[in-house]
Amino acid sequence: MTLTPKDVAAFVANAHAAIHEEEQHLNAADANVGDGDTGSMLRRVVDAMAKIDTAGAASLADAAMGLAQAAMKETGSSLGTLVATAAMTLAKAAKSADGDIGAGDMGRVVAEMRDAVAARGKAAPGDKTVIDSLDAIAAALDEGPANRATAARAAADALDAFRDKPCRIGRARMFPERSTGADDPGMLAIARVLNHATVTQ
Amino acid sequence: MTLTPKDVAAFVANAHAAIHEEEQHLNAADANVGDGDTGSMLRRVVDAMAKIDTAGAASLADAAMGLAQAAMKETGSSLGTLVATAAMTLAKAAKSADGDIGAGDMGRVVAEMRDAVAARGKAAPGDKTVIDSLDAIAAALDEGPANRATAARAAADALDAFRDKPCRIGRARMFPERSTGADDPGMLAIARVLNHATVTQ
Amino acid sequence: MKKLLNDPANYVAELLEGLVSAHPELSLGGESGRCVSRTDPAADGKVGIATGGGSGHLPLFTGYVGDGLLDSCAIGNIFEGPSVQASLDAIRAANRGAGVLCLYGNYGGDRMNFDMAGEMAHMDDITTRTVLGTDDVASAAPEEAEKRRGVAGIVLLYKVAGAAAAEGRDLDAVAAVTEKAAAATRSIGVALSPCRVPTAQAPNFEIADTEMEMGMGIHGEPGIWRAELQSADAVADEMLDRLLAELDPPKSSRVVPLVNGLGATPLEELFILWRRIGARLCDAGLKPVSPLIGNFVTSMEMSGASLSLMVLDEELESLMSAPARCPFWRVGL
Amino acid sequence: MKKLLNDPANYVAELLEGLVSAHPELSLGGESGRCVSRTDPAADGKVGIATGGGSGHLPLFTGYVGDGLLDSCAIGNIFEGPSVQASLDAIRAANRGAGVLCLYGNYGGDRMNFDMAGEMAHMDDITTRTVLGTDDVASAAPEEAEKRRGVAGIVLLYKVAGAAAAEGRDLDAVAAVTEKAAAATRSIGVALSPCRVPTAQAPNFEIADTEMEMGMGIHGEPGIWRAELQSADAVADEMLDRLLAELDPPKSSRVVPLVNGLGATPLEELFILWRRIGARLCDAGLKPVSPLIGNFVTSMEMSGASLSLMVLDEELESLMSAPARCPFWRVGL
Ligand SMILES: Nc1ncnc2c1ncn2[C@@H]1O[C@H](COP(=O)(O)OP(=O)(O)O)[C@@H](O)[C@H]1O
Ligand SMILES: Nc1ncnc2c1ncn2[C@@H]1O[C@H](COP(=O)(O)OP(=O)(O)O)[C@@H](O)[C@H]1O
Ligand SMILES: [Mg+2]
Ligand SMILES: [Mg+2]
Ligand SMILES: [Mg+2]
Ligand SMILES: [Mg+2]
Repeated sequence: MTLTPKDVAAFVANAHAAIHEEEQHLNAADANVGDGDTGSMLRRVVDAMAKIDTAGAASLADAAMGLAQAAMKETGSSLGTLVATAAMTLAKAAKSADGDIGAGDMGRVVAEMRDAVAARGKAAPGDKTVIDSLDAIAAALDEGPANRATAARAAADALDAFRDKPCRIGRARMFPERSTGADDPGMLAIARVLNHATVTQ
Repeated sequence: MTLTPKDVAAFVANAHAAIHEEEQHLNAADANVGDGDTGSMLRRVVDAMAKIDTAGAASLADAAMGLAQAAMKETGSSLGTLVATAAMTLAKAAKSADGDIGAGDMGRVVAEMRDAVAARGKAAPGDKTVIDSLDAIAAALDEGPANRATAARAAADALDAFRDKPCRIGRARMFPERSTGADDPGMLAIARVLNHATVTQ
Repeated sequence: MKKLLNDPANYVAELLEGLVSAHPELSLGGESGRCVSRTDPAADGKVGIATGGGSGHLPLFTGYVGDGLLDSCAIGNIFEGPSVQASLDAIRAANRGAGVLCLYGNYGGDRMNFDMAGEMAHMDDITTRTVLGTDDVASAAPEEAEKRRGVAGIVLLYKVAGAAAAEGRDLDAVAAVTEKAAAATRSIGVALSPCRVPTAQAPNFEIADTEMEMGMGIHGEPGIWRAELQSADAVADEMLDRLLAELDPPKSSRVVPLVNGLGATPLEELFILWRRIGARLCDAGLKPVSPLIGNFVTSMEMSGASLSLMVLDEELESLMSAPARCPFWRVGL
Repeated sequence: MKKLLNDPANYVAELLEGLVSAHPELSLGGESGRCVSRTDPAADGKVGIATGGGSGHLPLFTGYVGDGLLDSCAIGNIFEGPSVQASLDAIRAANRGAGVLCLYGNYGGDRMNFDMAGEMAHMDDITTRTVLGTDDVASAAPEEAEKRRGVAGIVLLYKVAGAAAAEGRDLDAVAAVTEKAAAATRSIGVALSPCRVPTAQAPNFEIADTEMEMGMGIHGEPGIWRAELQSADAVADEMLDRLLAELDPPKSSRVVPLVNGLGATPLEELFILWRRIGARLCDAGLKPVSPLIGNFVTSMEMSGASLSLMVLDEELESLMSAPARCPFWRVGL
């Protein structure tokens, strides 16, 4: 089974529904040590992604690139740009595989996303950011079964595993006592979106 | 009995004591429709007047002129400048009478002060300002006996007579309903200073 | 309304020290120690332009001392007119032998003190003339226009007077064209929140968290109405409508707009106001010329804005565009 | 923290419309519609200087586009970095064939976006270099100086970079001297009260009525200590001491001081701060050159101030004093 533009569009539709439900919850998580905008920013980004015709894209690469561009136009926030970076990574992977990306490739693709996000954001695994979610998801998908439920479980596990660690990046690093014991808003967003996708699948 | 620089100095000393007692009371009266500074401004002006050597002045005119200058240097407020104007009127009267101003001249001198203050402030008798106090004092001194008690009584009577009239000058004219029934802070200041002078005489 | 200050009693003296230290082109002096004038005075024979007013309105008043603008400024305490001595110092400092125009806002204390200083200056053989800023349409009805207070429009009058004097006109001519400019200028302000005078414990007025007051003056003098905060466009419309109703400029007139911040209102919001005002002026067939958007006349940390308009004729336009330079404003230099 | 605005979602778009309407020397464009550049672009062959950042800091960032300063600016939402598209637009607009220096504050989102835009620009054969403003000593220890955020000191870097590019230096040389300027520049801020982002219901931080916070950033990022409000002189002393401890300028160095208001602090109080800072600099045997006192980098209606110092050498001094002109600042013109 090869990933199609329609699959990507379905994923975006799910994310759209999830983020609309979780917007305030994610804002509240960010307000703990950040500026309280993670939910609203992601909502704007996913709204913009949902507006373009992803299902009708000529190729998987075009579908993913369209999403990256929509994200990049909508926001200048860190996480928004990292979302765009991840989408662009998928586009690149699709291009070099000539569109032939299957479920079995997803572990590798998510690992590439993790590395691209780390390079863009100059953060590392262990810093308690979306990088750690991507890292856990990549490993779980490699082990299999390579499906959304596996990804969702890995994201949830990563959230639990990092909750009691301090954040080591950006503004939050200055308040280890406040980030320890609280969810990182970016990691939380990934977990909520994937959980929603699984539940409604 | 001719007015001497010492008499003027004694008057200033009395005013100084009176204003220090009444500062907040006068501020409160001004806060009703004005900017609430009558008491503090007069305190600063009278402090400045009390600092110079009025008793040691070479002549009555010099004594009065010194006070006028002290007031003019200290403040740019309306009432401060009117105090200076009144002092300057005394200086001019003393100069043209070659220093020979007696109690019997005071009605005329206060009437001149009233006219100078009205010319300077572009206000008229009846507007509910210090002009009305000076007007009442001038008339009472003319009737006699020409002493401080007479002046004090006239100032107190003027205050009573105008309390229930609206103020017709400056910012206060815009709120006739708020100035009616309340004392004009400038008129109140004159009444309190003269009353203090009488009591402690 | 917290303040960065030392002893409140020294607020004015200290800010003036800082001002002249940062701007060596300005000097502080006079017998009062409360007169700011040009460090390099204008040439002999130029008509002097002196102003004055209370502190707490920077860049007004003293920030407009400079080439092609003011020669001197008498400085009062916060929101209190300058003393007679300071006013006299300013007249003397401005005098280059051709007389001095005293150009300031129409407030009781200021007027008395400048009048008194003018009489004293006459004893020194200095001729003075007076033009008052009376641009605030909210402060009295049109029939009592001479009772109106002066607000931000005075900055435009400084420009006209300064340029006319720099051109070499005589005192009567400078006064006359400044009167003409005053007659062509109107302002109105809107206040959202108060300020606190350094020596006071409380704000200078009270206003609910959801309210605004249209027409309030720069010391918190009451305005025309107080109601729920409205949109920027609605505020812009009302300010503009009120000014145009009074000025009634001939179709296709050229006008100078000044959108002024009162202190705490972000520049961003002044541009949002201007966006609407500029569009509305064009819709009305008027031509905005060199719009001024910024904090020109403030009231400490008060939030709100004012709009001023000057309707130009050829003479006023040429004076408005003549080169000028002071610490807080430059034209064509 | 009441605001003069229409729909909060249109705040940035409307303020930009107003800005370019008031300042015809600035144009708004790019594929993002969020790029301000010079209406008359610089001559071919000049190194371009592009900047960018969130809105809510006017005159920063876009107000410094002009002759001898910036060529373009990418504009983000309030307190949010510019998008990649806007950053790319700014790089393209600044490019006159000699490469573009991307000069902006060290914030995560801004850096990622400019980096990504720079990679895209390379595909258009535009060479870019990056220099980051990292002047805020309160945001990280000296050992982690590269993590420090950029605040008001960036304005001084704009001046140096713009002058070096105007002189005709090449991209490497412009980047090198701007790096040198950045290494010679430090800032620290003090906050007295918060601001409110238009789309938010609440202020961006809370602080008691009697408190201040030393070292707070321009988005309300936490500082070094929070305590009872102190006197202006005590605040000035602490800010200056912290900067001098880091910069450790050689005796009799010449320094450019920038006393910056964060929005709602009256100019009067900036001059009161400067009075002390200027005196202290002289006591320390240093020579302040052309002090800048005013609102150069704001945080909407936040109250407070910042102090920046740049230690000059001959090269920096000549670049700082070269002529320059933009809507909100002029040097020697
Ligand atoms: N440099 C980075 N590297 C990896 N992830 C990051 C980085 N910066 C931010 N994030 C992620 O983004 C989330 C914050 O997103 P958001 O609130 O939108 O950003 P902003 O800080 O611009 O307001 C964090 O919880 C973290 O997971
Ligand atoms: N134009 C005027 N003519 C006569 N008296 C005046 C005039 N203006 C003010 N006063 C007097 O001064 C008093 C107000 O004084 P004060 O509060 O010091 O002045 P300001 O209005 O400058 O704050 C008034 O109560 C009134 O008696
Ligand atoms: Mg955030
Ligand atoms: Mg953010
Ligand atoms: Mg008063
Ligand atoms: Mg007063």
